[in-house]
Amino acid sequence: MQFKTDKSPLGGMSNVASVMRQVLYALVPGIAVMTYFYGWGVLINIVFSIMIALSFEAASLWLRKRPLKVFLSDYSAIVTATLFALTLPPLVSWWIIVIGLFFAIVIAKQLYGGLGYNPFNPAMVGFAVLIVSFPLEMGQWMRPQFSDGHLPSLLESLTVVFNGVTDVFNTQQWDAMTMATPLDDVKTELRRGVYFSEVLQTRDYGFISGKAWEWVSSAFLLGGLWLLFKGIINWRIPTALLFVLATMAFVVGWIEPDVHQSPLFHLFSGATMLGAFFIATDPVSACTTPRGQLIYGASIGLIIYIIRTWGNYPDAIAFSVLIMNMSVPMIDYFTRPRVFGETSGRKQ
Amino acid sequence: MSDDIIEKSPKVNYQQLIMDGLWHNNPGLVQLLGLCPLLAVTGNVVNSIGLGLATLFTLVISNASISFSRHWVRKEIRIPFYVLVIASNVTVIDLLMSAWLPHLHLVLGIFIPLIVTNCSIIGRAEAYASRNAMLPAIVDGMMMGLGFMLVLIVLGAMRELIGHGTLFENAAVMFGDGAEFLTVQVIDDYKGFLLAVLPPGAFIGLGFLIALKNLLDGWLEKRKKSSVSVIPVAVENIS
Amino acid sequence: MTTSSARKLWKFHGGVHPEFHKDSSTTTSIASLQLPKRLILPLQQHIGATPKLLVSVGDKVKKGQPLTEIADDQLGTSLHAPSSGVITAIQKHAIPHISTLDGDCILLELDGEDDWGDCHLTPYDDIEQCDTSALLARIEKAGLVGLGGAAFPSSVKINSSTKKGIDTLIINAAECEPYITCDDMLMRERADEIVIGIRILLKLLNPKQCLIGIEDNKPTAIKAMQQATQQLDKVQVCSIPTIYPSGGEKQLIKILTGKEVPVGGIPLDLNMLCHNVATSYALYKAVVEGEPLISRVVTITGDGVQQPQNIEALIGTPVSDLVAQAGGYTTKAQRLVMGGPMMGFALANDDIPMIKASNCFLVASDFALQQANSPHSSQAQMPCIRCGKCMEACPADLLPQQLFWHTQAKDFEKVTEHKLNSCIECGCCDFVCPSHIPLVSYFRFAKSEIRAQEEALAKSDLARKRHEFLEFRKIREKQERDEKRRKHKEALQKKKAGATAGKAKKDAIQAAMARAKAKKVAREAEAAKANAKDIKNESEA
Amino acid sequence: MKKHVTAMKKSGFLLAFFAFVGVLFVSVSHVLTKDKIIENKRLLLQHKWNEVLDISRYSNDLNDDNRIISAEELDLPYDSTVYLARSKSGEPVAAIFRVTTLEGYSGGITLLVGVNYKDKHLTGVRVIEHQETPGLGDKIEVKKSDWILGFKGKFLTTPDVPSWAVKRDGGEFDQFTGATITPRAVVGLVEHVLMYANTHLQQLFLEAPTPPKTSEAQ
Amino acid sequence: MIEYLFIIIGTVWVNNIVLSQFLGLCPFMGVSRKLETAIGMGLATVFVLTLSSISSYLIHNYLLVPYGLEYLRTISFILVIAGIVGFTELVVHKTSPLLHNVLGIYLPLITTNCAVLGVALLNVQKSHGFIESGLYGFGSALGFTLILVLFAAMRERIAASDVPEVFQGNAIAMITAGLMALAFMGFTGLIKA
Amino acid sequence: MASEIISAVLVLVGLAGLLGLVLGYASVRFKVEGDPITDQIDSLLPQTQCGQCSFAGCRPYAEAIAKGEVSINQCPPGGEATIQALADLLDVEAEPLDAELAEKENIPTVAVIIEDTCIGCTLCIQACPVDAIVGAAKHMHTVIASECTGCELCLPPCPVDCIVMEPIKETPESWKWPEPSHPVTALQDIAVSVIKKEAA
Ligand SMILES: Cc1cc2nc3c(=O)[nH]c(=O)nc-3n(C[C@H](O)[C@H](O)[C@H](O)COP(=O)(O)O)c2cc1C
Ligand SMILES: Cc1cc2nc3c(=O)[nH]c(=O)nc-3n(C[C@H](O)[C@H](O)[C@H](O)COP(=O)(O)O)c2cc1C
Ligand SMILES: Cc1cc2nc3c(=O)[nH]c(=O)nc-3n(C[C@H](O)[C@H](O)[C@H](O)COP(=O)(O)O)c2cc1C
Ligand SMILES: Cc1cc2nc3c(=O)[nH]c(=O)nc-3n(C[C@H](O)[C@H](O)[C@H](O)CO)c2cc1C
Ligand code: SF4
Ligand code: SF4
Ligand code: SF4
Ligand code: SF4
Ligand code: FES
Repeated sequence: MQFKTDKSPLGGMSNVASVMRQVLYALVPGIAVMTYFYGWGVLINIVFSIMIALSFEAASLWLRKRPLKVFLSDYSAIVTATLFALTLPPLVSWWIIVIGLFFAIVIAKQLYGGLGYNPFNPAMVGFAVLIVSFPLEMGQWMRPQFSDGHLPSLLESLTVVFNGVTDVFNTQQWDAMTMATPLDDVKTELRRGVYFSEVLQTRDYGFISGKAWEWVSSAFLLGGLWLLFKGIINWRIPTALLFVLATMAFVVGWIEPDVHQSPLFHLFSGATMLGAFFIATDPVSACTTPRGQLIYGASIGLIIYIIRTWGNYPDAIAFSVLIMNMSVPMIDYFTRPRVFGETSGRKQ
Repeated sequence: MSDDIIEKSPKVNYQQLIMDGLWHNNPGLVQLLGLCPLLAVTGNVVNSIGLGLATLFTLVISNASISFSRHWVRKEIRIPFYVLVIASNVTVIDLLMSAWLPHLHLVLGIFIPLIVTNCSIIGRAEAYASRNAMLPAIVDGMMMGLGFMLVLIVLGAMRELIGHGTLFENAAVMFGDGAEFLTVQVIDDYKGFLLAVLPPGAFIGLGFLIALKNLLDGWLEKRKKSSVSVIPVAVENIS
Repeated sequence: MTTSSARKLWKFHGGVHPEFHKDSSTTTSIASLQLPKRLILPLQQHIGATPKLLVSVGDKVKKGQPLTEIADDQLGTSLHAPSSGVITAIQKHAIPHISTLDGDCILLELDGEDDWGDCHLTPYDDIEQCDTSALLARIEKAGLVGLGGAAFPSSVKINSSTKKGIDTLIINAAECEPYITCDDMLMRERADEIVIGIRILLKLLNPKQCLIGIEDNKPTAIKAMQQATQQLDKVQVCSIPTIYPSGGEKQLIKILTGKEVPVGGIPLDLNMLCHNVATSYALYKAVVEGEPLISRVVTITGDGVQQPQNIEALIGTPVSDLVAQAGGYTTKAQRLVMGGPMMGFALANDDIPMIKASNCFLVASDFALQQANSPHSSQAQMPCIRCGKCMEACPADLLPQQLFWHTQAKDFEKVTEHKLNSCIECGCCDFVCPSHIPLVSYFRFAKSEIRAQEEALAKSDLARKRHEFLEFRKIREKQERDEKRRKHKEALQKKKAGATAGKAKKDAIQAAMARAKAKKVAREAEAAKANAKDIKNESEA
Repeated sequence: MKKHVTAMKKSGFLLAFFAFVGVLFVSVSHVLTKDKIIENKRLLLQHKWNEVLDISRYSNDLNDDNRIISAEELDLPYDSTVYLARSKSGEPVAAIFRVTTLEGYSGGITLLVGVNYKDKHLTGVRVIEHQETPGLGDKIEVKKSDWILGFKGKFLTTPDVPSWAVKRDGGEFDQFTGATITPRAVVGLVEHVLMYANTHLQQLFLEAPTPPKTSEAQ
Repeated sequence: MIEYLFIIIGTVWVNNIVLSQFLGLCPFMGVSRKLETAIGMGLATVFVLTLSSISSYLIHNYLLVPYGLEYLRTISFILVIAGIVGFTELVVHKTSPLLHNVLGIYLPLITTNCAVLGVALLNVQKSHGFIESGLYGFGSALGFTLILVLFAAMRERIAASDVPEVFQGNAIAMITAGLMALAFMGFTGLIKA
Repeated sequence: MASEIISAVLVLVGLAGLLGLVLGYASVRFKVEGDPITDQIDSLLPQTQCGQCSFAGCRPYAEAIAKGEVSINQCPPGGEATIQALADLLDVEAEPLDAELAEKENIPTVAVIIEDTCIGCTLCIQACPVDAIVGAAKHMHTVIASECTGCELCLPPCPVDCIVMEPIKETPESWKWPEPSHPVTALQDIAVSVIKKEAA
């Protein structure tokens, strides 16, 4: 009797897809809270991004003569698109999304060989390109719904995204509806000599940070914990990142009180939680050795704090992640763990 | 030592020299030499032309002088000697530019003195001029210079177009105040795409240019092969 | 001293918990196989030198008769005829080897009499009375090899251990791999015999302690072993947590003693010896019953056979006969694997013999293997997403994802730096990889590539040395020749000079000079002629 | 040792010789272009001054008639230069301040601020150097937006009128959408210069000029 | 003291000589195919760059300025650099064959590394003092080494990637450098001057 | 004006002269004999000594490479692997094997002497660069397979053509684990097979 010995690649649904799907599930609470505060713009960003990302992915795969179905159904482009969309201000113009995703999917991912090969985090490349090129468009966020912001209806939102703001609102209305993000705003105010505690008293702020942001961040934290529980990500990167960020904020705040943001403010503003649990943990572009992951997470936390405090960019997740991405091969190389049976340094 | 061999060989293949400089061994796309100015000043076409010309002159003159004096130079002072020749040329060009094209001189900044270390020049000096007679050395310098300038201009145009939607902005800087008409607003009401004129844009742009060259080479190769095997007549016509 | 909970246990990093599927083959007791018609005996059953044949085609052999032997200074063991019969051929035949290449085999047609003739070894009834050297000689003569894995010649292991002396004897009864139950059944049914085997080892090696490691999913076996070892002070039966690969010798040692076998080392470096239970049973048989290693217990299992079970079968039995004994194939039989789903390898057909190292034949459907997440199933391979799951599972603390990356890039220098040779090929990484990358296959590829490179390097070094020596020799020979000629000439001259003496000597010299001159002229003339000829030829051409 | 000496001699001599030839060329071209280059530098500066103060309004050479005001005196991070423009008759016409603030979004912003002598109104303001974000803060360049032109003619009536601020802070100057910091810094600096000029301008014209300096052309 | 620290931070991170000043790109692209060679090149550059910024400072301030010969800057700097490099190479070659194995082949390349001349010229342009010049050179070289080594490690990783054919080799390396430059833009504004 | 030029010339000529002195001194003082790089190159070559590189054996070729006289792609027995190793060592771009030389398939072979035909002329012994052939004059010769490098140099001298090259056989012991198919190519195969199926 004859038996098969080959490993034919047919059949069997890949599990990479299920890993990616879990990430998407974990994002749901955050997306829901964001939509609640910022309205349709959030969902439009996500849906449109996913469509564009899949188109770019399909086009590049086709050009590279790679199987479309296998790679389109691995959900990785969808995860990239969703994370990318979450970093965009709601109601940003459609062409900005397209440019960002071109850099994310085509340049940062497919040029390196697609899934698994990209050294840089695609979503963050997309975002960084945009913030560098279109700081104006990327810096204006909606005012969250109950700090007397009027949230545009679905139709209004679609018009703004695809036709431009001026078709729906006049400049004054628009200016009233938008604001800099809390991280940006606090930084501006601190620079003017306003104390941090005073800034927190103004209308757009809640208990520890921006009125909407503290809830959004909590929702992402929840999703992140679920990912941890499911074993999709491990604890090292997020823990090291959050710990170093908070410690830095604590130490600097202790040296110069009230002219810096508080540790809690840092943790619950901007994309900190999203970054710690969903972005810095992108397995493909992060460190892969245990010690390397600690170094990687901690360095990201440190760079975030440095840029937020002394640099130009109000939120620094993207740049910190990218900077550490480029150190990954180096770190991985020098943090190879002790192999079973190697005499440990302790014993000598 | 291989000096004499080449010296004696009667014919220099000028056609090959030309193709090497412009395409096959292009300093910017293939040898990857002289990258600093290539990336730093190609924010727009005008700067590209300015630096391209300066480099071209330097290459020709230094190739000529090095070829001329190649027999007297001892091995251990080879590099200082090249450097001396090139640096003198560059300084002269620097002075002339700052006298006659002050605006351009200002924009190009330290990248004019840095032509001295433009690796492609020393590279040519060592690899070609120091082993060949004057004439081929000059042709080589010219072609390498032209090839380099070509890349500078293409990259400059690409970045300016994508970054600002214009071409020949600041033409006045180079050609004098009358030349403003040269500036073309290619895309009206263009928002601008800053990345293209920032450092990352320079690298990525050059990356795409290199890829484009690879693509073209691939096509040419294929064409050549298929035409050779399928229609030999056509080959005769081409050559 | 048999309490199993008394001992502190350690943990090794990683490991996995696959579905074990051990129940189906433990419902019936160990069956013994009817004599097959024909045995296929591969000459080479394990690493080591090619053995020397003692028989030839047409020979009638008795049961237990040695068929091959190995030179004293070489690694290996002898092979014995598992039953009596006639040797019909010595030729290439399919063997259970990953390469699926054929190997040299002795084909033995059995006469069905199972006649020992005078080949039975003397049984030693009372092992306590035996002297050590006799025991050692017996182990060597009986062709014993380790039955737990690599089939490494036991005599070598035991000999080197007696020389160095050991503290701890480890008996590996973990049987951690899914589906396999041969050790389990052996312990349930023949614990006393196993313990006699262990006592032989104790006598030979006199260690301070002996630890028997059994996974806690085999309570019956644990009980049986505890019962059987009650009398022995030094021996302790340890129930260890069920986790694959607790049976890997390095892992087992870590679990039981907390010590790690150094990289590239062997247990002996820690003054330990590790043997499998089946090996000690074989030891019992060899010493007490005088039977060389001609049979073993093997598990036939999987959803591809009708009645999964353990069979005590002769070495060389074709798999088809084993399966027939197990009730034949079911319709699900799609793949045949020797060994378990984690470490075994796929075979192309069942006309392949079982060998000393065969502990299990798994006949399974693709579906079952896929459920077991075995590398032998066919699942789409995706690129590595560097999730690190493999790293978390690796019992050798390696970074399989990096090893894989560099293997793909064929950067074997980096692969070596990442300590590929510490990989025990356990397959844990394959098992957890969400991208279904056959990592172990990549690692085996890298290992054989590195080995090939080393061999090529050694060969080129050798070639260089030989070439250099050749050049040297040529020069020396030329010198010697010149020297000889000169001496010869001198001697001649001396002789002449001696003979004529006096003024004749002068003449002689002059004459010689004249001769030389004449010769020179002649030579020059000749050269000129040749030259002219050359020129002429050339101009003609 | 002998070998050293000959090798040294040869290399030294050769290099020196080549250096001689090279430097000869360079020096000659230096001599030929020297004056032109200095002239260019002067023109370049003049071009800049002309943007904030019409050249027809004064006739002295500002290169020779300027003062350095120390950082402390003006309460700015760096020393500033003030160029004093006089009519043909030597009458004070206006002063041009070259001042730098570090209040910009990403560092220093250097301005030329022209202040009329008589009524202390602004004859013009231009940005010479800045590192503000392209696309946001760089609208202070005259190339990108005519915002900076809006200063011309403005003056400081009473020191504490709130109109010297961007609209967001209740003043009369526009900010740019999404960028308040940069305009805030520019407005603040101009106001600062005007306040200083209000009180010190007269005295500045009386002091002796600082010796001419040329390094600024860099 | 703190301003010296700022010079180092500034040259390494904010105004990285390769990624934002565009100097030293040829060795950056050329010697980054393997990690070990990159490290060697980095070390050699640190040595030469520091030494040459100091000596060009001395030449400028004690030879050129007193005689009003600033226009000979380029020539004299490059001569000195070439000299230092040549001399170092000869010495290292003789005294430490091991070190020569590591650094030797990179040393001649450094002459044509425009970072070395660039830094010397920038020192003059920014009118740095003696210590500042040395630190500026050292910091720049450090920045160069850091980026070079990171880049080499990345290229080794990319070498095993499934990069589309036309982008293999230099094209993808350029794009990677571009993305690195993008990442480094995150540091803009860190040091305000 | 003249004085300006003179001072410029003096300063620079002085500088250059000094430099020349120093370099001239150093070039003699620190002169190095021998070249360790040759050894490194030689150790990468396959030592087949076949001369296909047009040099008399591997070492001369290594010397030539070290001097920069020839390119690194001239050794067919070494194949791509050797070229890659040389490229790494010398930090140059790897180039494909020289087209003219690349024709021969690179399967490892050994020489085998057909013993019945051999007349024992010893010519092959003299030709073999690694002394892999043993035998005395007028006696049949044999090749020691483990020493033979497969260079084929013994073929031409044999007057009775009794030496043949045989590919080294693969046994289970010498068997090399094959490289698992690349995931992407594997996936490409699916795509192709799917397309084919659809077409059919
Ligand atoms: C090359 C080689 C040499 C070995 N030498 C010895 C030895 O001298 N003494 C010994 O006790 N075991 C020796 N071993 C046996 C190993 O310790 C080990 O028990 C055997 O390889 C089976 O292990 P496994 O089934 O876990 O793979 C050797 C193994 C190999 C592969
Ligand atoms: C991953 C792995 C799992 C193993 N599992 C077992 C096992 O369950 N039982 C066993 O006896 N040997 C197992 N072995 C083999 C042992 O490592 C070792 O070779 C054996 O116990 C030595 O005994 P022997 O010489 O008597 O065969 C395993 C080896 C490896 C590499
Ligand atoms: C990347 C980035 C760059 C910025 N650059 C500038 C700038 O150069 N000048 C400026 O005034 N504001 C700049 N801003 C905006 C400020 O951070 C801040 O949001 C703004 O000054 C507040 O304006 P608003 O009052 O209109 O909300 C930048 C913001 C971002 C995110
Ligand atoms: C835990 C986790 C986090 C991820 N984070 C990102 C991310 O930050 N950016 C991104 O583009 N893709 C992310 N992905 C998706 C996927 O890894 C990514 O598209 C690959 O980089 C593509 O090769 C993530 C996937 C997982 C499982
Ligand atoms: S488990 Fe598989 S996908 Fe994950 S890192 Fe390991 S090899 Fe890569
Ligand atoms: S097969 Fe090797 S790499 Fe994989 S888990 Fe086992 S020991 Fe680790
Ligand atoms: S071709 Fe290769 S193997 Fe043959 S002699 Fe030359 S270097 Fe040696
Ligand atoms: S036996 Fe022939 S083929 Fe083999 S090494 Fe000697 S000469 Fe070469
Ligand atoms: S041009 Fe700058 S290093 Fe080559």
